[in-house]
Amino acid sequence: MSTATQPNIDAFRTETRAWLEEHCPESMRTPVKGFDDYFWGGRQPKFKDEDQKLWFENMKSKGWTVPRWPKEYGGGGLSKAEYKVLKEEMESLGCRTPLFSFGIHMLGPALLNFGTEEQKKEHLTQIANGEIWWCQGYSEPGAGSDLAGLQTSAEDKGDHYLVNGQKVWTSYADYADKIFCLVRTDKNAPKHTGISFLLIDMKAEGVTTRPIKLLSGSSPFCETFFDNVKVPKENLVGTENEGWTIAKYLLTHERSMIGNVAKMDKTLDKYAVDAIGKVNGKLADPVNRVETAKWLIDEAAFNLTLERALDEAKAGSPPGAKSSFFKYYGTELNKRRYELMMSTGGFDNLIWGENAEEGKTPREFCRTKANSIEGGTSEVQLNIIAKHILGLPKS
Amino acid sequence: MSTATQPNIDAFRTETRAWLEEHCPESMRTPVKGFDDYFWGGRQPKFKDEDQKLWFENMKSKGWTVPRWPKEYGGGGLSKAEYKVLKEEMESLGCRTPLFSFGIHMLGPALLNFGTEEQKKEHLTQIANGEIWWCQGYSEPGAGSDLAGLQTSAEDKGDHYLVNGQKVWTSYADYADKIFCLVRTDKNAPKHTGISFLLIDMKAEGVTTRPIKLLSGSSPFCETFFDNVKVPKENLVGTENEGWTIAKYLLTHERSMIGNVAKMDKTLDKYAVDAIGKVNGKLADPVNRVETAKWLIDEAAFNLTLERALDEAKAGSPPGAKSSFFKYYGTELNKRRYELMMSTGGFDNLIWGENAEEGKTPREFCRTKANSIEGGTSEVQLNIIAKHILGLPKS
Amino acid sequence: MALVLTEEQQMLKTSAKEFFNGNAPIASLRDLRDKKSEAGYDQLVWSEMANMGWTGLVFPEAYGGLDFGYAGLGQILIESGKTLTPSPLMSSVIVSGTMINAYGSEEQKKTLLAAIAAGEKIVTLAYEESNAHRPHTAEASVSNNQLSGTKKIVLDGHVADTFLVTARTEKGLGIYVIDAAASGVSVERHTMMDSRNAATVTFSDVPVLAMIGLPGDGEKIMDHVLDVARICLSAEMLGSMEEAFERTMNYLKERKQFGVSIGSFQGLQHRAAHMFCEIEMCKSLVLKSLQAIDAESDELATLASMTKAKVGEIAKLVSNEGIQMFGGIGMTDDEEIGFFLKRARVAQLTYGDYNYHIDRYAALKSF
Amino acid sequence: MALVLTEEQQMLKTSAKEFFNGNAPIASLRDLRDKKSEAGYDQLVWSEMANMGWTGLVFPEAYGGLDFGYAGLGQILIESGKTLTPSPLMSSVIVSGTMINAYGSEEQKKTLLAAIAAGEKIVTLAYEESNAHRPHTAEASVSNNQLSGTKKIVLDGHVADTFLVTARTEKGLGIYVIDAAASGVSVERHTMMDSRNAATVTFSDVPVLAMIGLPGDGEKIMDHVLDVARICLSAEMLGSMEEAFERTMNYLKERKQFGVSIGSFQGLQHRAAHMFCEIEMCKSLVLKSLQAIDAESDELATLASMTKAKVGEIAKLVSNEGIQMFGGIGMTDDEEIGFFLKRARVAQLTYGDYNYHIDRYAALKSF
Repeated sequence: MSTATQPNIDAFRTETRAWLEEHCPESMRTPVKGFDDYFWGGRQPKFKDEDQKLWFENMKSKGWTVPRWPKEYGGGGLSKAEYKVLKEEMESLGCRTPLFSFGIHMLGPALLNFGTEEQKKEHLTQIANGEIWWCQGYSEPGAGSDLAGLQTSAEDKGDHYLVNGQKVWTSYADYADKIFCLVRTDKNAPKHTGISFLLIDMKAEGVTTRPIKLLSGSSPFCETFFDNVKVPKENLVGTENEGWTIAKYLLTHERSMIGNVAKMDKTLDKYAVDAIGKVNGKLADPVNRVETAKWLIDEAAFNLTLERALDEAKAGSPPGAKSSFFKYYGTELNKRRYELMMSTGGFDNLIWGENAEEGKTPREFCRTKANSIEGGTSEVQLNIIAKHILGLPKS
Repeated sequence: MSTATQPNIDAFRTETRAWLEEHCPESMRTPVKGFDDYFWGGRQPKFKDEDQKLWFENMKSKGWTVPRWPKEYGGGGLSKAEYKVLKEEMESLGCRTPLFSFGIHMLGPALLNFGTEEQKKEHLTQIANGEIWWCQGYSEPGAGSDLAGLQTSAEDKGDHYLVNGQKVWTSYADYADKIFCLVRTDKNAPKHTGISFLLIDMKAEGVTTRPIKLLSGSSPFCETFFDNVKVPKENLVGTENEGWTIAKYLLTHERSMIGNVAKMDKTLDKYAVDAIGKVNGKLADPVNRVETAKWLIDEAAFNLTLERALDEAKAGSPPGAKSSFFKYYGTELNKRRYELMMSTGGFDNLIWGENAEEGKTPREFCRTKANSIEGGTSEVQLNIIAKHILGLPKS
Repeated sequence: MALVLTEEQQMLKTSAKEFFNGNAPIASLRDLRDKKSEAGYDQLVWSEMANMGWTGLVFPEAYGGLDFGYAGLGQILIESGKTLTPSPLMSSVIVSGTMINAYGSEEQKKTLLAAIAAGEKIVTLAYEESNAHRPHTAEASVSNNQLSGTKKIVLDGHVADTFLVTARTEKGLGIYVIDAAASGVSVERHTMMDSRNAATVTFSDVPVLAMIGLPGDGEKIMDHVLDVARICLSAEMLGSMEEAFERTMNYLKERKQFGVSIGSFQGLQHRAAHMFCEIEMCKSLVLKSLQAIDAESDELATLASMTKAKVGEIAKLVSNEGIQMFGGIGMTDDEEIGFFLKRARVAQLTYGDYNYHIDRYAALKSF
Repeated sequence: MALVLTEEQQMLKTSAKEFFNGNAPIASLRDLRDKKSEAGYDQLVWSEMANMGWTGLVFPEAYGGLDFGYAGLGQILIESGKTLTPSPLMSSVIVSGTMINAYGSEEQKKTLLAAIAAGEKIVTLAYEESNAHRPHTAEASVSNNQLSGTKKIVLDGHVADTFLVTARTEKGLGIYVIDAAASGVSVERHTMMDSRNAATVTFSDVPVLAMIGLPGDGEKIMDHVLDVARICLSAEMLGSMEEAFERTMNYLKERKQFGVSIGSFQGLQHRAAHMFCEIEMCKSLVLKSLQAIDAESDELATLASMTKAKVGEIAKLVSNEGIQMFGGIGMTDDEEIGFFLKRARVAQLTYGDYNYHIDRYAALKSF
């Protein structure tokens, strides 16, 4: 990769800004609102409008759908410093991300680290170009927190694996072209050592999906079933039976992405004042007032702690198991926020209606209950903190 | 034992009341205030005054220091119905309990169930007559919740045991004449099966005690040390190595006695109003107001639940593991009360001073922290509830 | 009174349990929801309930009732809470029936109460106007014997035959009887998060048929009737939390992770044991409060607020823990545990939430 | 400003840690208590602290200070919190010193502040009159330049050389300088539950030496100075909870029951992990707030209330869990964990407790 000196970086910034100014359509500089506003790529790409397409094509031509990937795989080949500049300039103009994809953030790193040259050439390029929509197949109904307890089997049939089993929580599996999966290739080995990392075409015979309806209504999640699916041997990533190494690598990557408490349009105190009103200058519901104050203080403390961790990282302190701590505290905080909003919002928040627009808050409330389950339950995070930060002995 | 018919019972009530009226001095009909007001018996009995002595002697003459015990062991030989009458009549006159003793409530039941005829004759009679002050030696520094993990050893030396080890939380061991102990008589057996129940004279050579000071100040608790103490073989109660059966019997007996939330002179809302005052008819501290309301509701719910359990028991439903539930909830409730009182009472409750009168509330507050430790920790109670009531599997 | 059920109450509880399990399990609620049932409840189940006398259970025999008492009715509610069965029992029988029985004229009892007791008419109280529970205020008013105003969260409002409507008068709150079919009544049905129904009802110069009590009696009447409703709803919520807890405990025993039942993890065991204790507290409060209705206790208001507050709090705890302990599967619509979460939130806000009753309790105790 | 310590602050923290561990461990506090020390703190330790410049750390060089900033002083407080070291740092340096530095006259700075900074004089603020924290009200008053009134919970009042005393004036609160040796001053020393000292001080027509600010400035001055004090005390409390937590974790690893370390029980592990997270929150709030003092931030009041509320709450949690997890041994006076419980309760009530600051925070945020 190139190393950039300061004058080079300044030049890069000027160029980049000029390029973005010229190539990013005005409508692509507004915040995304719904699922429609995201471009996901795939064999049958769906663009919402011409601007979206143009923006994607422009960025693709620079390799900037995946700015840090090497140019030979369709990437931008940017250095860390250049990438930082690109992000800053896009942010300052409000440019949308041109391509959303689990391929970029989840499969890509695995292939870059563990893939063969052929696999990188083929798959990374397709991801960079938005040609394949990938989905993820880790979880199984019988293996929740115990991810390594997975049972989907891939039997060695000489030139191919025969895959049988079921995956769950496969986001957008009903749209995706391909799935990257953890499968069991050795039933007799200890559970962490018989797992392999496999790429499977969703159009292959024997693959079916079924969308999952949640408490909160429809969801991007699916169940995905494999019934005697033949998968070519070359679709194995890394070494057979050593897929757990890849899984662990990706899970660490994933966990650090969650736990932020989303900023809302309205702070909780404003929400409460609007919904409940004041008496003598104080929120009319004294119990709610205390709970709201407590929540706001915790939110501020949490955001300061994120900031501190970032500053500590800059100063050279490794993040360690802190991602578990942010995951735990952040998701519990978000659940508390919605619990409070349900209490604050009163009767209006009880109306569910027939579509997600009408019952927005109660549906979001229901959805938050999964925050402390998905991506590792709160209990799993607490176990990790107890063992890896506090050094308490295994139970 | 005698069985009493209704006319007999009515006659017994009349007699009893008349006897009490005649034999209970006026000063023994007032509530006890401090440690001094209790008569504990012992080799060097200490009476506070003549009235206390007279009342004790009168009751002893009837065998009513232990009304339900057989007459041959110095008891009153009363039937269940007669005992109920005696209790009611004493309560209605406000008569004090004439003799306090761990011998009555803790050792007595063990001897009645597991003692030899000789042991009953000797020890029960001495207890009934207030001649021996007994203390209890179960806990050890290394064995808290894991009572059966005790290490104090009693080595078989033919005609005697040689006892070595240490007991802790032995209440009034510095006053007591004798101690009933759990000791290990077989080091190689599984931990529950090598335990025996032994009676040891505190004056024996090699027994020493040291009072324990608590957070809250001085306490009735002591540490008791055994250094090559010779204990005659006839002091073994029950069968050698089967002492755990006796311990379990006594512990069940003990646990059901605790968990009540003591009634206080002032309800918590009155305490808060007096300490904090009101603004616009409401407690001036809005946070405290909510906490106080929550506590009072929980207190009422707890007392109603005790009442319900009693009513259910009367209706034939067995109490089962419910004692654990009352122990857990009641002690946590009491801790919360004092935590609230510390918050409510403000600066005055910070003053500790030099004697227990001055710093009454903060000392009591400190003392409540032990509520959820002694008599089985809250964690142990929760384990029991999880396993024995909810049927959750062993961890 | 002993805090145990009488033999008759126990028998009633047993038959209610059998009835709801057999005729109205949670699958029925799902069905009503998915088929967008017009009534919002199973009318066959409702007429069966009427046939068994449950709609008239607490009313005098003179008006077709059985004079059996609220402690008995409470057992039916507990059992209906376990199956989350929707019906107009709360809106029509408990709220409107109790109000007319206690404060209605002889004429109103002979007609309206008798029809409620027979399950023939659905009568519902329309009183909330803001987003929070405010039973003592109304902007709605009556002039020239015609009522105007808008009422929110009117339970079963879209199927009601008659409304009891609060309106302000010069003397305070008044309660007016209004025919749902009268001109000027417009009903907007809302499906709530628990799949039950509440309506926004707008009255525009709607002729008043009669009053319950006199102008200015409204506050007193509302307090008493709502206290009964709070206790009865708490009974239903208790049933729901008992069932949700039992299902969660069963799941903890069945579900295996890392080669063992997740119920063997001490972290979950301690939380489960704590919940058990809290549910026991709720049971005692509910039973005591139900008995207090029958005993016409002076403590009714205090007990109602204590019970609704505590039960509301624990209903939230138990339904949240249910989802968390079920994990991913609990988040799916296919698994029934989520229905308890949704119902708990609606019930918790109905007739005053936790915050309202904590505040009211303190006020009743003068602090 | 980055939420990390500068190199200088880190060095100061390290030497403070060494100093307190070496010179003032908890055993010293026990000794002061058991020997009923007249001063209530170790005067040798105090003069060492002065020699190292800590008593003048935050003040201008012109008055003998080092101008180092409160974020640095906070590190000393954190470390002194770990050893529970009593000293007049809070009463004399942080409260009185800050007040005189910010609002005193040049004359007062040259004399009083310089003496405080040198550790030569102990000056303490006397302002509480009721049982709860009420910094804006005073019954004490001044007439003919003589002050009368009674002040409670005057920290280190029995060893103070000079009192700063709040009194009401026609224009609002005023703050008066009073010589402790003046006639009419009577001091009743109280030993508090944390073995530190506070006094009830009665002033009967005591001549006033001077004022800090003008009559009516008192509220503003008190707000600012107490906010600094709240943040600094929170730093000390943070140190205490870090130490109590670390001791508890060590005990969990050492103590064996049922043949295993009790730290292997998941029920305790989850509670420990939760506490860890809460302590991290406190660390961030304390550091941010300390930096805000130095930055003269507009958010000082909000940050002070947030920090004192949160730290107070978690100090209670951690000290309670400490005792519970230590079990029986934790209840004995021999074991030091109980000292943290007692200190937490005193610190939590000083300069406004959790309830006060939750309410104040909401008021500052206008809700």
